[in-house]
Amino acid sequence: MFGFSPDAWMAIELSLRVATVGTLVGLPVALLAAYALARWRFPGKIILDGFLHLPLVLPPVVTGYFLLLAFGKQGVLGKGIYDLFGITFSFRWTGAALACGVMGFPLMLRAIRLSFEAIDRRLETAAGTLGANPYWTFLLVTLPLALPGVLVGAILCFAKALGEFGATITFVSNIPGETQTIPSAIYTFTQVPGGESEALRLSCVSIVIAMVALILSEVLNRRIQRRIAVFE
Amino acid sequence: MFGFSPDAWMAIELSLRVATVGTLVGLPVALLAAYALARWRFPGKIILDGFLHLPLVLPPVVTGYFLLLAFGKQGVLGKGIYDLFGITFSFRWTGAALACGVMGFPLMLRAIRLSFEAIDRRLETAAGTLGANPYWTFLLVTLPLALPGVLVGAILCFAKALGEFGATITFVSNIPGETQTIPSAIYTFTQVPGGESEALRLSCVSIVIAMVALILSEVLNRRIQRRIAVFE
Amino acid sequence: MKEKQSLLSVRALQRRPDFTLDVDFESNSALTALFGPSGSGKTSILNLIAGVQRPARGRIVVAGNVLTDTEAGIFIPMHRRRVGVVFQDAQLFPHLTVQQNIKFGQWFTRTHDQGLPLEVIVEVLGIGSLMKRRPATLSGGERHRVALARALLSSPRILLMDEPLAALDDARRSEIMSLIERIRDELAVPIVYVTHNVEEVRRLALRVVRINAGRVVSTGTAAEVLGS
Amino acid sequence: MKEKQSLLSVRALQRRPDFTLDVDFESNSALTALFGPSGSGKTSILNLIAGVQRPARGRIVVAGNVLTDTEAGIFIPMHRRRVGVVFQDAQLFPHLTVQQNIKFGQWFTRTHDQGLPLEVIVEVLGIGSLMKRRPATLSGGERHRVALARALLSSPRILLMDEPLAALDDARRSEIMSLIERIRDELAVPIVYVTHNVEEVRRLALRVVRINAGRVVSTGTAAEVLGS
Amino acid sequence: QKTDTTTVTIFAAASLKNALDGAAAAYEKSTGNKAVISYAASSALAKQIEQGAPADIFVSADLDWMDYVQKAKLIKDDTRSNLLGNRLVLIAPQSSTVSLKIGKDFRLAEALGNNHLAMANVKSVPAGKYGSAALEKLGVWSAVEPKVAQADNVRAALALVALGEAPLGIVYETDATAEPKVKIVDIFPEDTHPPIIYPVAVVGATKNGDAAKAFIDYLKSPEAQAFFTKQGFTIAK
Ligand SMILES: Nc1ncnc2c1ncn2[C@@H]1O[C@H](COP(=O)(O)OP(=O)(O)OP(=O)(O)O)[C@@H](O)[C@H]1O
Ligand SMILES: Nc1ncnc2c1ncn2[C@@H]1O[C@H](COP(=O)(O)OP(=O)(O)OP(=O)(O)O)[C@@H](O)[C@H]1O
Ligand code: MOO
Ligand SMILES: [Mg+2]
Ligand SMILES: [Mg+2]
Repeated sequence: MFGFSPDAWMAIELSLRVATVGTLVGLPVALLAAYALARWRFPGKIILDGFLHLPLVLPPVVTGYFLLLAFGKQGVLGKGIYDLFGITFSFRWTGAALACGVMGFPLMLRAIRLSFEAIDRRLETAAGTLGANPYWTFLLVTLPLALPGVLVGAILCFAKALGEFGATITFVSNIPGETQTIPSAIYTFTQVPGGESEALRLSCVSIVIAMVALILSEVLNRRIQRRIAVFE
Repeated sequence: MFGFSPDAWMAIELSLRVATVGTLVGLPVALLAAYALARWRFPGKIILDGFLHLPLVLPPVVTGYFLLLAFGKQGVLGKGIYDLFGITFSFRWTGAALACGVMGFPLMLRAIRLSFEAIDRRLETAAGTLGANPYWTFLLVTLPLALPGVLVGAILCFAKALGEFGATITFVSNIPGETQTIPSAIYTFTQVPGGESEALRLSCVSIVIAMVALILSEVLNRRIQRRIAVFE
Repeated sequence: MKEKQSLLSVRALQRRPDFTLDVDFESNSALTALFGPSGSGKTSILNLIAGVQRPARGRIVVAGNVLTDTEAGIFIPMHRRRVGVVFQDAQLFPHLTVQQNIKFGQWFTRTHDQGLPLEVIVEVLGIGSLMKRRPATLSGGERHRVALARALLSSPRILLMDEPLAALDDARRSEIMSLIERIRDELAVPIVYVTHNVEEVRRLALRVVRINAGRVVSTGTAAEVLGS
Repeated sequence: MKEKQSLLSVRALQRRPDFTLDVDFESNSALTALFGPSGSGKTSILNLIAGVQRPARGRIVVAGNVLTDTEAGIFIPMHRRRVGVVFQDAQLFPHLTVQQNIKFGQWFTRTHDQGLPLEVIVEVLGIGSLMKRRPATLSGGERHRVALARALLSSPRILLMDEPLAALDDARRSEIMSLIERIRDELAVPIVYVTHNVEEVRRLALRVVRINAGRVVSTGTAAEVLGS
Repeated sequence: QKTDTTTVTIFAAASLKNALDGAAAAYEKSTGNKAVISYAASSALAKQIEQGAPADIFVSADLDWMDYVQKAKLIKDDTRSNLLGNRLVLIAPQSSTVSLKIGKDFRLAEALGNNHLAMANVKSVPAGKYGSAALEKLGVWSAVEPKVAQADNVRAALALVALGEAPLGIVYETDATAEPKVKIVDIFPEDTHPPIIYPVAVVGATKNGDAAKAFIDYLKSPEAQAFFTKQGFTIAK
């Protein structure tokens, strides 16, 4: 179909999976971190904040190399997580999802945090006086009001995950069917004579996927906006 | 000083310049685009929206290649801009700034747009009844209220620009003193056996710069938040 | 576009899911009160006069200036109507100090034909000590007083006040009513005054338009409309 | 922590840049009115009782429950105080419908010991037709009525009402006052009622605490405090 | 032939893709085994092997990274051999009229004028290292060095010339012949730079030692070598 090779199809399927899993798994972490950074005061806050921006600041290959060191077979975290959950990252699609999630994380975090900070805290107070403890208040008031930001964060992370290449290829290499995402496949095509057209076709697939995600998010966003509009 | 080679110092100086210029030049464009996407309805809006996300979705090298096609010596836009403003991008630091700005643009755009969408539009109405035309309303009400988002957008773009590598090296290559930014220098080191320690030292410089920018933005943000807090 | 006719003439139809506003009234008085129960459409009428909203059909003329005329395709944008609106919920700019808030309108008026000087308004409203503060730190009543000052100082050609005194105590309310009387009698600025307070209507209104469920029920002097 | 003493006892000191609240009063009445001019500190007192804020020094006891005691280090968090607050500016949840807003408090009360059924409250407040709407589409007075319903339906142990009727017309105001009288007389829920309206004080308040510039000026029956 | 299929995982330098994909497909067909190839920069692959990547075979684009993994005792020394060779060429855009003969002190710097010479990174990418070594040996490096635009890899350098950004560039012959928008100005004599060699070896930690060895043997068969020579590679001795 569309004349893509089986390898290319695998890359497309994999990229979708990796971007989706990376985004969805990162989302709760981003929510927690964004809430902590927006609302709490604690020592080392600025350090944590800076740390969470690292994937943005460092060249992707460096991030990928750190991931390789930390989550590889011999890596401290890699071992620990394997012992605890039985998940291996090294040279698995899970590792690609981790890399993409990590690279998109700061974008998601920032968008969500921005929305948390923009919320009228008197509404949280009102929920409190009505008997909602902080958890319920978060769930019933803060989170719904921050939904536009959560959505933007998720879409940014998803898009970034679709395009992420440097960290992924450095961390989990470029194994067709296992860790070869669309960008890795594109890269491979650009490295040989005559590969440009195939690279371009694959780029178009990425664009289409991203467009669909974007349109979905816009539709959702419009609904949300209509709901929480203070005025119309 | 700190034992960096002259080349490394040049890269540091250049990265600072490139990230700053890329962010500052992109900012007004991002403001306009964010406002248009947040407030106006026009045909092709979703296409524009998708287009502006492309640098996120495409692998950086592909973006770099498109920049080369468009803004290179033979590129349509490159020629036009040279004729109009006398600016060349190809193999110049201006090209690196363009690449970094383009790569950071979607991040900046999204954060700003999110803030625009969160503004209570009744305040803009109030400004209108007091005689402020839409431009003044934007300047005196919308923009100040969106300042936290503008700040977040700028810092995201700046951080991304500090870390951007793929598009930059593809577009303007890696000329020490002219287009060799910190990430390009780091990348070079990671490609030679035993270059890790030097790569790490340069990474730390990026981290320090980003941390300083981040702390500045947090301080600024706290001031703004205090000003526009609806409740305290 | 000047027409010799009443000071204020409003004819408007606006449909909402559960509510239809369909009003037609004129007034030649310096202060016209819109009087009616909660949800009857008073704020909606002010929004139409201010140009915040566009009626489905209608025509709004103030002092001979056609502000809205759906048939003729006229709709003057709100920033060129020079209306001073006191919103029902204040709508102060949270990022500006009280002083910056009340001076906001002045930045856009070339002619400073405002009759009452800032000092007098600030004095009567009792907001002199709040000038450096930001809206977030004001009490409910203080916020409404600042909103009133902001509208009065914008050199308006018409004043639209939406329950401006509802949040205030009797003493302050009485003082401000005197101020409004002065504006009514000394300045050539027509006032549309929304209230559900009978006392305010009796004291201030030269003409009362009684609204109910989106329609004009009766118009006349306070005594005529309210009974005496 | 139960103490045999008055129904409501408030002693609190709170300093702000331009304003110091320093009050000490008790009341054994089912409805206590806080009466005073704009900016005198009424809302601040409610916030302290509700636990929205913590006083610099003070002790707040409701029906024998110590809610705040700075010396003893006691500060019950607001969600465990079971206070029903009618905020001065409504504070409805914009993402929820009117129905979801007024039922919000019920999700957190195990015991549905609320005396007045939802139907009665909705009926008296006249918000039955608004149930599916969102706050953004409500008029000013409608918003306040929904806020009132929300507080009444949260099964509170104490009701704190901040000018609940200021935005309403006389007819509606009178009906709601009857409702408040019923709550005052039939249910064992003490009410603290902020107002600057003399008529409301006379009709509702069994005890009046008069506030000025952050201090208690006098306490007593309506007749004692206001003169007759 | 075995009945159950074995999968051989090859970590190979990205520039080998076309040639290796063809050979691997033929190998799969003739043996029924599977060959999975991960293409990336030699540096990344070497470091991944160091971190326990599930590779059976490593094909590097130069000797340095193979030496690196060998020093770290990550490959089976006796399986290491040289697989392919390549040649280095000076290229110009197809429309260019430049004519240069590569030789001692040839006038490369003058031919460039104010423009740039596109090369792969001279410190890190093999093609760049070979190119700078050659120019050094020919005595023109110091004059040319300030005019060098170093790309991320050979393909990017090629693109710079193909798009007319740079009037001259140094790339592999394999890349130049396949790109219609450039032409070869001259070929660098072999004695001007270290031999261009793609070494291959079986990774020490492999669980498929035999299949891996068999695959390498297949790569050296005339049948496989036809794929390499078709792409312009030379067969290493
Ligand atoms: N955006 C909207 N969508 C649907 N209905 C609306 C909208 N805005 C207002 N309404 C309805 O229109 C009616 C009139 O509203 P309006 O704000 O004009 O009332 P009002 O007379 O100012 O009342 P109040 O004294 O309570 O402020 C109300 O019933 C209200 O519910
Ligand atoms: N965050 C704050 N910072 C500084 N001053 C404040 C702050 N909040 C309130 N105040 C001041 O405290 C005083 C009391 O405020 P409060 O809201 O309790 O008044 P109130 O009696 O409820 O008045 P109103 O009837 O106008 O609502 C006011 O003068 C107000 O300006
Ligand atoms: O940020 Mo990158 O340059 O996606 O690999
Ligand atoms: Mg109204
Ligand atoms: Mg108050």
